[in-house]
Amino acid sequence: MLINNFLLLGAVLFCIGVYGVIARKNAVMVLMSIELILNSVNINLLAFSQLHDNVDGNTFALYIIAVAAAEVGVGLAMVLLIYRNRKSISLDELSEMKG
Amino acid sequence: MLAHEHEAAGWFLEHAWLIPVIPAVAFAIIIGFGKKLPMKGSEIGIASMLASLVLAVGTTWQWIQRVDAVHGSEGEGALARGVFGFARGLVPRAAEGGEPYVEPVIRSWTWWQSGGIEFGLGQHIDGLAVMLLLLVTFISTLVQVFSLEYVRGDRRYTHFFASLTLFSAGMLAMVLAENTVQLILGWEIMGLCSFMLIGHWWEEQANSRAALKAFFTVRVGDMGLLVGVAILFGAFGTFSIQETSRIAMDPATSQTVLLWAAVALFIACIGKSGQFPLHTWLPDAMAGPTPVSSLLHSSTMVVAGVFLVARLYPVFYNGFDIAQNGNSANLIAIIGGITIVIAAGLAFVQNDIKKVLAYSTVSQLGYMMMGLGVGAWTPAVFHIFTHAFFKCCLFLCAGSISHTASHHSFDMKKDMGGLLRRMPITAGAWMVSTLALCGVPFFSGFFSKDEIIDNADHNGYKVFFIVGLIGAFMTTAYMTRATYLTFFGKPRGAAAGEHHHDEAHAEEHELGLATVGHDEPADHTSHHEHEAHAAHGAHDAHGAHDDHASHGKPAFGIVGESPILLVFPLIVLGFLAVVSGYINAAPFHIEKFLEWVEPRASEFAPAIDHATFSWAKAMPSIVLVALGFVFSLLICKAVFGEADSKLKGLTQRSKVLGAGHRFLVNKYYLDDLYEKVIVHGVAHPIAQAAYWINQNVLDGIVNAFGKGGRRTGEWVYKYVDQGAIDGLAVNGSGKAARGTGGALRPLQSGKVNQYGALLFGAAAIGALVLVIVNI
Amino acid sequence: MIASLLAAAGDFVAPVADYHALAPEIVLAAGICLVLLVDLFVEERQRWITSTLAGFVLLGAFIPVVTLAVIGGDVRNGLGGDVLDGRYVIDEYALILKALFLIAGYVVVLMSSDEIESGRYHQGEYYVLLLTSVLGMVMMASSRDLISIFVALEFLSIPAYMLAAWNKRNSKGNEAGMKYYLLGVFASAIMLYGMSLLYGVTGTTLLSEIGPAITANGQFSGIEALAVVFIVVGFAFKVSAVPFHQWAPDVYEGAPTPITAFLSVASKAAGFVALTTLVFLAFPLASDVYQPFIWVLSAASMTVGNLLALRQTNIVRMLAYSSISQGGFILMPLTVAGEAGVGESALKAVVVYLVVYAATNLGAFAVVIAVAKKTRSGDISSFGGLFSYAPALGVLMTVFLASLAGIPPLGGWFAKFGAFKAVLDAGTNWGYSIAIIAALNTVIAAAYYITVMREIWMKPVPDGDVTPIRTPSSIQAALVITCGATIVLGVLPDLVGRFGDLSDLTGALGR
Amino acid sequence: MDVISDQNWLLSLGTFLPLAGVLVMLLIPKREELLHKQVALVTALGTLGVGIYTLTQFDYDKAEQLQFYANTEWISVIKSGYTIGLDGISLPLYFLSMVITVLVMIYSWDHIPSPGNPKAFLILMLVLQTGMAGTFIAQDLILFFVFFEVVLLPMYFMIGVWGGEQRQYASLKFFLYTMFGSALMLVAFLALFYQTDSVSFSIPYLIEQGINIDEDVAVWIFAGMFIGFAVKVPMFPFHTWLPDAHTQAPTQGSVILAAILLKLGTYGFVRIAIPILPQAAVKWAPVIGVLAVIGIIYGALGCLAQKDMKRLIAFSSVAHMGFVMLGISTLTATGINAAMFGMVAHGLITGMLFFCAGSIKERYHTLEISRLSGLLIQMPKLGWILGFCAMASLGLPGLAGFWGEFPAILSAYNPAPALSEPLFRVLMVIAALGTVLAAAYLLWLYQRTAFGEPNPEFTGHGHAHAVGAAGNDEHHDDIHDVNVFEWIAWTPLLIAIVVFGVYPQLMFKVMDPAVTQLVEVFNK
Repeated sequence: MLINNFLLLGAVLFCIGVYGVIARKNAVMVLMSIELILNSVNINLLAFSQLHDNVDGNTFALYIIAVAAAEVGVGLAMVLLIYRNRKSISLDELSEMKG
Repeated sequence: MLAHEHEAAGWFLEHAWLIPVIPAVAFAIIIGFGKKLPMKGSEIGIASMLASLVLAVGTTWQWIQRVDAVHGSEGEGALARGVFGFARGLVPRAAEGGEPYVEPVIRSWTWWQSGGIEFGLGQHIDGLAVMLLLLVTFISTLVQVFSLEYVRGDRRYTHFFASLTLFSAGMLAMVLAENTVQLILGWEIMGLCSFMLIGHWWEEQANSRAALKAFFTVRVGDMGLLVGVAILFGAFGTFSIQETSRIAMDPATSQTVLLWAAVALFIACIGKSGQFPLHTWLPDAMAGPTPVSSLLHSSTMVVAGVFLVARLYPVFYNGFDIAQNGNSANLIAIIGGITIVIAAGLAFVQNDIKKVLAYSTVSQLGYMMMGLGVGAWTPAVFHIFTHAFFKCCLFLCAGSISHTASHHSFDMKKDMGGLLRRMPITAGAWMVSTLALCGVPFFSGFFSKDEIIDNADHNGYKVFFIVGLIGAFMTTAYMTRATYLTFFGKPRGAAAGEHHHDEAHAEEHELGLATVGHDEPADHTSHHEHEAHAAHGAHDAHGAHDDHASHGKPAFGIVGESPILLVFPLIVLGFLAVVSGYINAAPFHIEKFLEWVEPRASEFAPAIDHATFSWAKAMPSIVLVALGFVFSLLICKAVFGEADSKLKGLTQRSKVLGAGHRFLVNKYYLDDLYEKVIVHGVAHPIAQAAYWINQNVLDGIVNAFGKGGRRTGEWVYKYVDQGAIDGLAVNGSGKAARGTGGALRPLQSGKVNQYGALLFGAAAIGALVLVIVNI
Repeated sequence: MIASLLAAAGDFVAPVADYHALAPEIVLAAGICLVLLVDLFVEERQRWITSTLAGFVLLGAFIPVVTLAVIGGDVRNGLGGDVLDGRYVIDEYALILKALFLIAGYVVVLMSSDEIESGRYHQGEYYVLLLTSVLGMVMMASSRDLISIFVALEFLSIPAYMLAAWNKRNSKGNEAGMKYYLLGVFASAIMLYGMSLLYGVTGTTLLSEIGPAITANGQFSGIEALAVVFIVVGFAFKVSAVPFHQWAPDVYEGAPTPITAFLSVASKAAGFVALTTLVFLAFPLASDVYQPFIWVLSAASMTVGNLLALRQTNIVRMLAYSSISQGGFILMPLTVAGEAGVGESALKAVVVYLVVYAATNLGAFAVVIAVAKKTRSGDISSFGGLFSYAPALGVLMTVFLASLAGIPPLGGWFAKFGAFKAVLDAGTNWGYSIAIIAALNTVIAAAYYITVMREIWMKPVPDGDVTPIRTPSSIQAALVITCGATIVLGVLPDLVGRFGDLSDLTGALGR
Repeated sequence: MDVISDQNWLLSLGTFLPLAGVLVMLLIPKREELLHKQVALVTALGTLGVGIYTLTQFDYDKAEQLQFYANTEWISVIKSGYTIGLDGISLPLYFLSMVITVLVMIYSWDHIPSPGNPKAFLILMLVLQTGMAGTFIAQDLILFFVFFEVVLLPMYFMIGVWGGEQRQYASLKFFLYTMFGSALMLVAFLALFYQTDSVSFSIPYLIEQGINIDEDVAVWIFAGMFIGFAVKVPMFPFHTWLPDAHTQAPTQGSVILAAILLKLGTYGFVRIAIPILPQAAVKWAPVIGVLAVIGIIYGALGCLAQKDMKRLIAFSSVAHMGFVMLGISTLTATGINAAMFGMVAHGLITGMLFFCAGSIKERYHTLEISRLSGLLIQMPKLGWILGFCAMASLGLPGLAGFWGEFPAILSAYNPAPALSEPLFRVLMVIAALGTVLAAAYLLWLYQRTAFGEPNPEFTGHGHAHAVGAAGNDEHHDDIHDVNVFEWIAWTPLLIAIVVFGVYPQLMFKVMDPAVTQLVEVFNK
């Protein structure tokens, strides 16, 4: 089967993710968008790993999954923190410091 | 250089360089401990001058021997003939041209060297140098003696003598300069001293301004000196005057270079010798004490310019090729000529006696320049010689008068008159000198000035021949006027013992003698000057008092002769004013001066041929002199004459007496006629016009140079410097930077999404571009 | 697929690791646990123990670094090259940077201890996170593989996110943390995408193999370009190079000052380490791609950073922007790293610059902390008249700022000089142009550093309060270390110059 | 260039000795003001002692060679060594810097400008001394650069902390200008390094190699150095920092600035730019010459516009340095000798003028020319000294100033063979005009301030309309004549002005061989 399908899927996911990061005002949504990007990366890696027939890609993917989990943990904690202080998780309100 | 000369020359010639060194050392001593000495340092000054004088005499003597040795005529008693040339004068003139060139005594020591160029110090002793050495040391000595009395008790007595001494040192150093650099050295030192001396009473704005003006104007000329010397060095590769002369005489030398050098150097002479149009500083410089005027502005400093031309004559001679183009003109002659006339005209409308003398000096310097310009080297230099004595004498007379008679005023109209009987010696000295100045036959001035005029004709400079004659006429005119105002008529103002001058004014106005010099510009300046002198009068007032006391005279009122210290120099100078001419009295075929001073035609000096004297040729000038005298005397009689006093009385009585009234009135009309028609109608407008031009145009230019400089300075500073360079370039860029900084800040919106957008946007664009580029 | 995996897993042999070589990491890891444990048992009054302990952990980790440096040679072989086969390397380049990170960490601990003790913080966790982040950096120094680089990167970043948001109650703190976190993760996601592509093209994650593999098929493909750019972006974000810098000022301002110092020095340095490693090992053949890109980043960073810094009134924010423009200078040598024969001086320039910059910038922050203890304000104007009542601090701040401005004989000048030298060494138009830009920027930079000096020396004390400042001993120690380093490095740059030997670095790859 | 390297420790000692004093003073608490002054003075004197010993040890017959030459490893990474040496060109300036420092120290004894704090002030001065001396001995471009920059900060603070009203603006301007210049200069140095196959930064080596650089490149490299040095000199149009800096700096600062710091630029031209890149120097000489002459006239005009005495003197520096640069631009031995002499002379004279200005300011609390008058009456000695300096400064023969100006003009008539004669002759004439203007503004200044009756405002009678920094009563109380410290500090300068004016050979014989050797390349 063609690798291109996988890559295409990855690219699409990546773009959706990026769009989400840029467009979404809700912190959680942005987090999820980032997860999308990471997953697109995983797809790429696995596909390539298959293509080159070595485990590097798989290993990489495993690491990414693990790290992503940690990241999300931290991220959600932070969202909670902000929600506790501001009763809102809209990113637009996070513009106290500028210039 | 020229080592073989040294054995030949005698001790004095070998050690002539001591002459300037002595006063220089003396200066240091005076500055150092002058104040502690019994006579406040004046003795050191005079002693040094005497020492120099002795050396100078010795040098002269040995030089004359040297010349005679070369020229075969016997050397003993040469000194005697040197000074009293007429003693055994009737020696037939030596054969033309055939005489060999007398090697000057040249010694030079390396002073410092830079990049292979040697700057030396040394002496270049030839006739010209010897003559001036003698002259300067002699005059300086007399002037210092005169000053002993004149500035006694002055608050800066010591400084005064220090400056005088240093001044003489500078002049002497310049006179025997072996190279142009040394010449500049002496030249500039003189400039400095003139600044200090003219501004001696600097408490008064006017004086310090005059000092500033003098120094600055001269300095403008010095620029020419620097450039000229640079050109000469650059082109000839030497500073040595002899070398320069030799190369200048060398036909192979490019004439353009010489021309440029000559022009540049001549600018310096214009500044220094008060030639038109830079002469305006000289009259102002009269703000200085009278001895200063008599030393600087009659016989030494101002002739420096003439000396420079005479010294580097080959450069000018070939630069302007004076010999070749016969009856045409050249820069030196033109400037000289103009100066003669202009200055003489101005001298006619002055009320300040010193200003008359100042302008007369300018005019005489004009003669010297013109003489050099028309190729009459020897007469011109001879004129320096004679002029020094009588002009110095005149100045000292003025000083003696103001010191003793007119209580430190120099206004002839207001504060003098009728001094003939009171100050016989002063008057006598004055008369003699005046006659000499006017060029009356058998007085020294005649022999020099007439020679100049004569040679101008002979060398084919017709125009300048005429100019010379006119000058002679005018000279007599203004000198007669001055003499009359000072010594004849009735005592006025301070001379009559009055302290304040209102009466003088009143008197004149009553008589309607709104005479020359009382119209706007003249009056303005004379008034101005008057303040100046009143002020310094105030300054050494106590000095004046105690010397009056010491001579047991009343402070004011009917005055007698000045104290001996003042009179002695007058006598000496007066005597010389008569006899000094006989060293080179063409009419009697005495041409010692020519023999001793003039360098013979050689590779170092151009051939100068001389007009042979004949009374016929001398006649025009003699006649004109006479005319000038008569003309001027008539006016003076009419305007300021005895009639006035009678008139005064009569007009008072005219109120009661009807008889004779008409007659008096008519008489009065007569005065009126003289006054209005002749003076106002003829002499006055011209003179005034000249004066106006002088004050407003030329002087204006000189001042405008300063003022304009200031203005340009301010403008440049304000707009270019602070505005453009500093404002735009420097501070502007700073502002720009901050501005951009400000413009960039909105980018930092604080919004996460925008940050993200920018982040990815930049990445994407970068990627896109690079992908496209690299595929 | 499973089968293939098993096949790859194949016969497993336990790696024979050289524990001496790994000692720094091991010490740190152990230390982290230790601190965590100790923190459980000490009660409020003895909180200082934790900080001290953390400090000792860092110093302890420093010892093996020294010993490794001393034994020198190729310890990396001892590291069982056949197992890790060059994915994790200890060479002098790595060592000097490990040392840098450890010392920097230690100085940050010194700076923190006082501020953290002053209540309202859980300092146990604070130090644990700090140490963890340092560990990540130490790993980064040795990483020679996409995976290990990525792991190290996250290792040092995630604790940093939390540290940035350390002031829980302070809304600025939250904001700082959130921004840093979101953008950081986003950036690393992009980087990961780039890495995945790179892996796809080259079929390996080992840098030394990626290097030659690029353009293996002759033609340079768009994918490769895309991958290189995205990877560079990931690290450009870390080093806050314009236009990926925007998080920096906000975060620096919001985070506790010691953390700001830590971020602006250590984590930035880590980013540069990764970037340098990649540039020299993985991208030597992609110079056409990364050089122009980094050129733009470098020029933009120094210019924009400077121009914005001119306008700042808050000292920390100003230092943030200044560090951005400094980053531009550090990037400068990399813009020509690919040119023939320049690599050597470029690498040296980067290493020296990192070291000097770390010392200087930490020092500056230390002074800021010390002063802020009295003035309780971050405004530049609060430094007014510092020299009159605290001459020592005033002079020190002057030294650091002057060093940042690159004035001899302080460290900064040699760092900048090295950068200039490297780009001019290339002799290309890119090199000359960047040199000119940099030269102009040094002047602009001087402008705002000088304004601070002016406050210190020439302005009056704002509130007229001239009570001298009591500087805690820990901060004094920090100041001594940094100031000493700044001056010594300026007078004798050779001390660090010899590190960062290119042959040594690339030699690891048998190239 | 062959070298003599016995006693190679001497220069390092002379250069770094002041730092020892600094360390001592750092340990002494701030309030021990007297102690500080003593330590500082002793250090400066010690340094001067070393300097004098150096003078005695210097081999004047080999003045064209580098003496006390030392060359040790310094920064191997960039192939730059600690290379120092002294030859006829650097000796006078090296020694001058020591003398000036001592004199300034003495002057500071009772003239510590507000806001006091002698400790910091004197420490800065000692650091300055090290920087200045170091610049003159450095024979390695990097070393030169480092020392060149070391003087920057101390002077910045000296102006900024102890200066006048606009001190902050002035100091900032000074700093940024110089930064800008030296940045480009550094780039130029590096380019030079690479153009000579990256072997070494040592100046003697580069002088051998520089000639081989391709001309077009050389011209650009020279441009970089030109800007770097021209800012320091300062040449028109890079001069605008100078008036501000000079005017705002405290007296001591102005003196050091005028006497030494400005010379760093001109020295750079003579020591580095011209010998290393003769081919480019020939190309640049006309530009330098023209700018120099513009500077002469421009500075003079600037002076005429000034209302403030100190600012006037500052502008006169621009004019005088114009003469120096003109001399250099002729690329002849005469010209460069004149330039070197001009540097020292200007250092002595203008330094002295600034001393006078400082003392006047201290007594009258103003330097407004329009308000000062009759100094000669209130303070005869100071008045005469001022007049003396004015005369020296306007280039009166027999005083030092003249030997800087006249030979420069002279040399402009015959510039180096490669240069255009007509251009330089025109320059010569304009420069000569400059001497006239110099006379104009200096005499104008002197006549306005020294002559006339004292301004009633300061005589104690005119208190009603007395305005000034200090209360009216101080005005006539603190107007006293030259005091003992001023005498001690000034006499050496005054003597030097006369001595060098009367016997310039003293300096020329030191510089001449080195300079001649330097310009040999232009004569073929």
